[in-house]
Amino acid sequence: MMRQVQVLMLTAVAALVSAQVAHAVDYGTIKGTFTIKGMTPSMKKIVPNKDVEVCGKQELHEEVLVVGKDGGLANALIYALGDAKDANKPMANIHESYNALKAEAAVLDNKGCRFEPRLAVVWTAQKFTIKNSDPSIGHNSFGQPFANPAFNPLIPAGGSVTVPLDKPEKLPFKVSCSIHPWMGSYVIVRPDPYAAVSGETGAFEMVNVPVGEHTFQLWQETLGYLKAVTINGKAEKERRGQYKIAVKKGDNELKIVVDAKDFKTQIDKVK
Amino acid sequence: MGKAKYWSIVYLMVPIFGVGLFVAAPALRMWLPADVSEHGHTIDHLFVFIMYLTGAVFVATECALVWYLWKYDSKSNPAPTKFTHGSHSLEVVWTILPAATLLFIAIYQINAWADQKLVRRAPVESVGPDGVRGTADDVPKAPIAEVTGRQFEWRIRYPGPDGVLHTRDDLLDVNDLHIPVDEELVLVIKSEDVLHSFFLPNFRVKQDVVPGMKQKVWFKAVKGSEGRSYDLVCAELCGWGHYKMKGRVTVDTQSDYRAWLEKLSFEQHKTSEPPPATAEEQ
Amino acid sequence: MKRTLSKARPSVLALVTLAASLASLAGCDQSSQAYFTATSAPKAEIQRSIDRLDASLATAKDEQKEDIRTSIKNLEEELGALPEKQRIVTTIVDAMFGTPDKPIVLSATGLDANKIRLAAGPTTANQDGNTGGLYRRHCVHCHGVAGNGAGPTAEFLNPYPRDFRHGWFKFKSTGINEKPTDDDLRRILREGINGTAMPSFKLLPAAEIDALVEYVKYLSIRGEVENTLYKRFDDDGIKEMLAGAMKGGEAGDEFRALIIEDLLSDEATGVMATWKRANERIVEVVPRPEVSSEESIQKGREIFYGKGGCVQCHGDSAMGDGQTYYVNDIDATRSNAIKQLVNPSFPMQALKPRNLRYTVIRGPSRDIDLYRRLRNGIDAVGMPAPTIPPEEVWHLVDYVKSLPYEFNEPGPTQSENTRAN
Amino acid sequence: MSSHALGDHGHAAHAHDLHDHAAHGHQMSFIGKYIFSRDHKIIGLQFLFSTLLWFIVGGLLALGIRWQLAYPWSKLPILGDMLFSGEAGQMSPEFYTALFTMHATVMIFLVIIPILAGAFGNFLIPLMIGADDMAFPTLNMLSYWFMWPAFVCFGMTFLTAGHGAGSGWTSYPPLSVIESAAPASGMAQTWWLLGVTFVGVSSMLGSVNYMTTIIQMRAPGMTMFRMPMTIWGMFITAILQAFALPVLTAAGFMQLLDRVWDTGFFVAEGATANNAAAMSGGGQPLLWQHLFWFYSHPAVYIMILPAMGMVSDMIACFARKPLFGYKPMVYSISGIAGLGFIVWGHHMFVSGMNPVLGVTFMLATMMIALPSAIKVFNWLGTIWGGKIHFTTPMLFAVAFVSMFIIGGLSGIYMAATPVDIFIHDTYFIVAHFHYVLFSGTAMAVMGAIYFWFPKMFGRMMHDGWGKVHFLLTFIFLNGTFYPMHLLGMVGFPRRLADPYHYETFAHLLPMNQFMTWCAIGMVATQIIFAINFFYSMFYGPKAGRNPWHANGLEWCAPSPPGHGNFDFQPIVYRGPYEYGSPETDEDYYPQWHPPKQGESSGGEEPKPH
Repeated sequence: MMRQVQVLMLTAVAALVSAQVAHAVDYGTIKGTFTIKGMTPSMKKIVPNKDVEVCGKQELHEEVLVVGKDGGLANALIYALGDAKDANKPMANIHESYNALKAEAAVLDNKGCRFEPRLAVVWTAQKFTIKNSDPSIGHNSFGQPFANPAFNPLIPAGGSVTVPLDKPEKLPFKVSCSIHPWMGSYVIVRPDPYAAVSGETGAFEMVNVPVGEHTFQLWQETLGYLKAVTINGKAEKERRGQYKIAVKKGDNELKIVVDAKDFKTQIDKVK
Repeated sequence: MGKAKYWSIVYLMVPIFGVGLFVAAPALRMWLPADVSEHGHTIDHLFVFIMYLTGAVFVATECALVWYLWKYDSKSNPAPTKFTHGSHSLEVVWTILPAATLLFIAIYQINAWADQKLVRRAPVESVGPDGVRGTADDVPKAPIAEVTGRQFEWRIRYPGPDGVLHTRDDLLDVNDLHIPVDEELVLVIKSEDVLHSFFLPNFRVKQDVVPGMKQKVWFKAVKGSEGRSYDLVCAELCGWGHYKMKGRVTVDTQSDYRAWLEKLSFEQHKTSEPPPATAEEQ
Repeated sequence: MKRTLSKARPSVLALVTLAASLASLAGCDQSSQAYFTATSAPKAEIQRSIDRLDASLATAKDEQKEDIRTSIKNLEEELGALPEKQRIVTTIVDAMFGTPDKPIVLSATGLDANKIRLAAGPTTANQDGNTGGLYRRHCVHCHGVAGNGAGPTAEFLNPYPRDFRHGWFKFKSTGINEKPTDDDLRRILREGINGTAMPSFKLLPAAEIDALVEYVKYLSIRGEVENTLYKRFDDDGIKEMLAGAMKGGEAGDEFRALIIEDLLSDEATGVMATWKRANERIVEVVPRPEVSSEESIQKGREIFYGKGGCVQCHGDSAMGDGQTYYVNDIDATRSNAIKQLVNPSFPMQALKPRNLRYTVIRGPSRDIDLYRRLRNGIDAVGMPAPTIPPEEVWHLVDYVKSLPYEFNEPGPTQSENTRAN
Repeated sequence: MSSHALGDHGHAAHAHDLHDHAAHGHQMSFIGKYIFSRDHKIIGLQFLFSTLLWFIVGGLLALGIRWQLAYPWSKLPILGDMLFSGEAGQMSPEFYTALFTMHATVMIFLVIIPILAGAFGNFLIPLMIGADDMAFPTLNMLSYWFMWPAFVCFGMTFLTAGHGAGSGWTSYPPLSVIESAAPASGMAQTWWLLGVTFVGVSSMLGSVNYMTTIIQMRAPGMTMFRMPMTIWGMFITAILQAFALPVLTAAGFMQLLDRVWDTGFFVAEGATANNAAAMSGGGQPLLWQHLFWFYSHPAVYIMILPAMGMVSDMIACFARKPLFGYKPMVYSISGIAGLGFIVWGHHMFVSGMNPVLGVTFMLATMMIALPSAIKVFNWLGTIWGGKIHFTTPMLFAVAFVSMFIIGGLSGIYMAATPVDIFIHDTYFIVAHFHYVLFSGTAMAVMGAIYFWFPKMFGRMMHDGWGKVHFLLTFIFLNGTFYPMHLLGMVGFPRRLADPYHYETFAHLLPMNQFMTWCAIGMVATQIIFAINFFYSMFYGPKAGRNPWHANGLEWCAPSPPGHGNFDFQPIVYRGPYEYGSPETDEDYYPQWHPPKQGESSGGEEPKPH
């Protein structure tokens, strides 16, 4: 009996303290870019051999490495690790601006016989929905997460399905479509919303990150861990692609440069 | 060289060991396997009958051979030998005697063959076009199951509650055929790919299965065999896994047989399974 | 100069052949270790990339050629490093799991050493038919000593036998990407897999089947660990650990313990964790809706041609004439599931959706098995699950079961000795 | 002795002619003389050496089978690691099927048939009937050279995937036709069919030649009923081959078409294996069995009749007594041949053939036992009252009789249809045909090699070692094959790589191990034979023209005979078995000796041919 009371009291105190701390925390925004240095191979064009009437409408390319103008590297991933030792631990503080996101589902769309987006970010607090926006053809989305149960629903044209992904994943997992074998995408499930994917130009934005030094994971689908990068002009190496980055209040600029040479062998192997 | 005739002893060993091994065979468990079918004893009887007959001829001819070799050796028989080109009457005797014997065997066994191979028909009561109730006796007996040989297993299909094969209520099983005791039964045997042979050593049944043909076999498990299982062997080369094509025939009492079918049906249609912790299938 | 070379060649060839055959003779006793690495998928994969790049050289533009040459060089270097990689991985895996003749059962795997012992090692038979070496008596021809699905008979079979090293299994009560339960494996062994070359071992004693189930799990775990080691070899940390584990003595033991901890026991990703949780991942079978079977079949038909989307692959006629892919065509399909299925040296095999008009359904065919398959999809071959409510899956089961008989109601019975239809 | 016949018939011109031939022969190059020789003796020896070589191959294949049956799935000694590394050195089941398929194929098509007809037929026919060569020497050469494509084809089957054809020597479709049913065979089955076709062509060329030679080229006075039994055996064999073989060749082509061009002679509609596409088919698997056995049953007699002939000659010679019942012997051989054409169905009693048809075949089969019985009785009659010399060839010849009794009697079990239901495709059958073919024919062939070796090479083989060879072979062969009867009684099926997982057969393992060690002993014993053979070829004591004091015409030619065989024109005065005739002081009375003054030759007058 005594013990239970003690536990209760302790919990209450802890809650109070944490609330206080939360109040004290400042937040900054990371505005960054992924750039690739050097020549990169061009991506092969895909000629669909199935459901051509739908899939043949738009041009399809391999997407293992998407490079925008001025060497912007698209679909590169950065996410915060709440604890460098335990990747599944969420960041201690999550800004309240993210609360609205909980109601919004993370979506992976089958559109034009490709996945949109190529890399979907899911916060465990969110629902995860797979959609099929293509007319008249069905798609299946075969995902093999590490911690969550695998899924492989067949989604009829215009349909959608919600897949439970409530455990954080250390790394993105692949989602593919068996019917259209060229289709592929990745999904990362995080315990916090601090994850961002670079857009076509290589730019990304991560808002309201707690101020302080955090460990960030850098990842790209072909290279996996970005083991050697230049961060804001400084060459760095880390075997698991985890870099310590200090976040200041206000805007933080983060320029991440990856050497094209690292891609070559990997892409050749995948192709 | 005077000892040359001792070579005939080598040939003497043939009938001695030849007969000896057959005498010892039952003790070595190398005899016809236990027969549990009704018709099997006619086959066994024929086998043993031929064995005694050929055994006698075997011993007689081998002994004659050895005796002549021993007796007419060149050293112990230096005297002028018999000079003959043959004997017409002897030829006639040893043509007619074996011919008669062989013919006897041939005729003696025809019944057993017919009994094994000719189609079983069951009398079926029906009302004829003239409105008279009668018995039709030319209706082939309905099969109790269909056995399909396939590389490398025996698929078994019971007709299910409606008694007709190849309908939705068929019960399927693999390698494990159950039959009721003391009932003459018909099996349809088929092949899906290549030749197989449906061989039940203990029932003295063997029938090749030919793709594109339906074969039927008949047998009746005798009382006393219930509750036991017997090997089902593939006896016609069917590919690399020929040796793997092992099945089992279990003879059940009528009630056990019905229970078995029910269990099969239950397994087939059940919609839930106990959790694995308690599902020790032993 | 040329002439002397060509003259020398046959004799050199003969010598090399002789030496090779002598070496293989001499290797009779020590080669048990080599059995486990009879196929080396990474090597074939890299070699394939090199060949492809080589071929592309001819059509490439001049400015690309240099790049391609560099790539080839890099890949060749990787290929060159492979034997060393293989040596280390094999040594570690052998140290952890033993050889086929003398398997080691780590407590971390939770396997039953007695059962493994009954299934492993060379076949022995005695007069009562009792045997040891069950795996090599019954399974090795197809599944191979290493469980790599590449026994001598394997390449002649359609579909190819399962490669246990990936831990993929098709017919199970658990969800996709999950391991099968012991019961699932036991059922496959007992019933065989209809429509494939996997025969039924129903007549083996229960204890022998259990031993084989355990050994399949052993091979699977062993293979998964081996695969993981390969994948993570380039990771600096694991490389250090591996180098450490190669050492003898206590230092080596420590490193090996670390690897075991890391690869087998890790709660989230360890190989054993996935096996241990199998019983918890059994997919629930909901009660059958209470409608007449005809109605259920009709509803199933609607789902099949409608929202179930089955028709897309199984075709309008349900004869499996929708989509087709190739099992080991790495270029054609990026799906890891399919890519890892088979030995890349085997000829390509079409992976076809089933013809549902055959009376024989591939795999276990009890209602409950069909339900699970239609509810979860089929692992490893990429059959997706229809997005329909769980109870409606029963309609689909009923429809699929009725398909072989849909237009094929029984005709007049045939008389004997006539040709079957 | 035979030498006194020389000079008596010194037809100068003829002798000169012969001499010319011989001289011409000496001038020929090595290749002309030994490789592309048209001399029947050289061709006979070519056949002999080739078939003995394949005999070794077939024997080793048999050891592979025996190893698996004695120690199933244990590591195959020597070859295991080389061939089956993916399987820890144990042989694969498809290799086992290839083993027994190729063992039978090699033994039947490359050993027994060519050693009887090709080796001994070629060597003996012209010599025994007093001809200087075959009727068609070039055809004869071709008949040997058509064996080589067959050798290559059968050799190729070992080199393809799975190491050999795997449908049994009977090549029953659909297994042999649907590629996906026996994919391990791959191309091997096609090579196999081609090989059989070439063997067929070779045999056909030979049989046409033998028939013509025997009918047309007999020496003056050599009437049909003065021909030795060997020649009768060869003659009837040639007829059998000429009439039965085309059926197999045609059927073989049909199967080849089924395999290569997807015709459907032997495949049922819709048959499918290994998930391959269903066959369009429309054919009948049983049709092949009918066509195949229409040849292959007579082939069984092709494999024994010449042996019976040679045994008759050897027994009469070493019993120093005329062959008992010469004409009944001839009639029974002819009877066997005639009936041999209408008994093929006894291979198909459980095949699904109409059971009523089975009864007819059963009756014919029962009747074919009769001539065999008559032959045995006549051999006994020959030995009875003889003056028996226990030479090596005689030991083998008597072994033939003794073993043929077993093989013949066990045939009656199979002829009895209900019994056949049980023993069909069991080791009882294996025992039966090994008793006929190995214990029978092979014994006769070994005896014949010892017997005619001096004629072939002009030297004697070592008799002592020959007897050792005989004794060990005789013991080991019975140790290997006799227990098979017992296995068959238990129902032990043929062609099973691992029969011991059946409860019914598990206890038969120790017996199989015993048989395997006997088989190993038997093969090892043949090393004695090989050494004796090759040593004697070069260093054996020189043999005269007629070392056995035999009556046949071949013994009046030089040893070895030169080109053209005879150095004088032999004229035949009497039958071949006038041993111990009261008309002469010696215990033999060769066919070529003119009758003593005032005595009749005991038969019709010799008429020049």
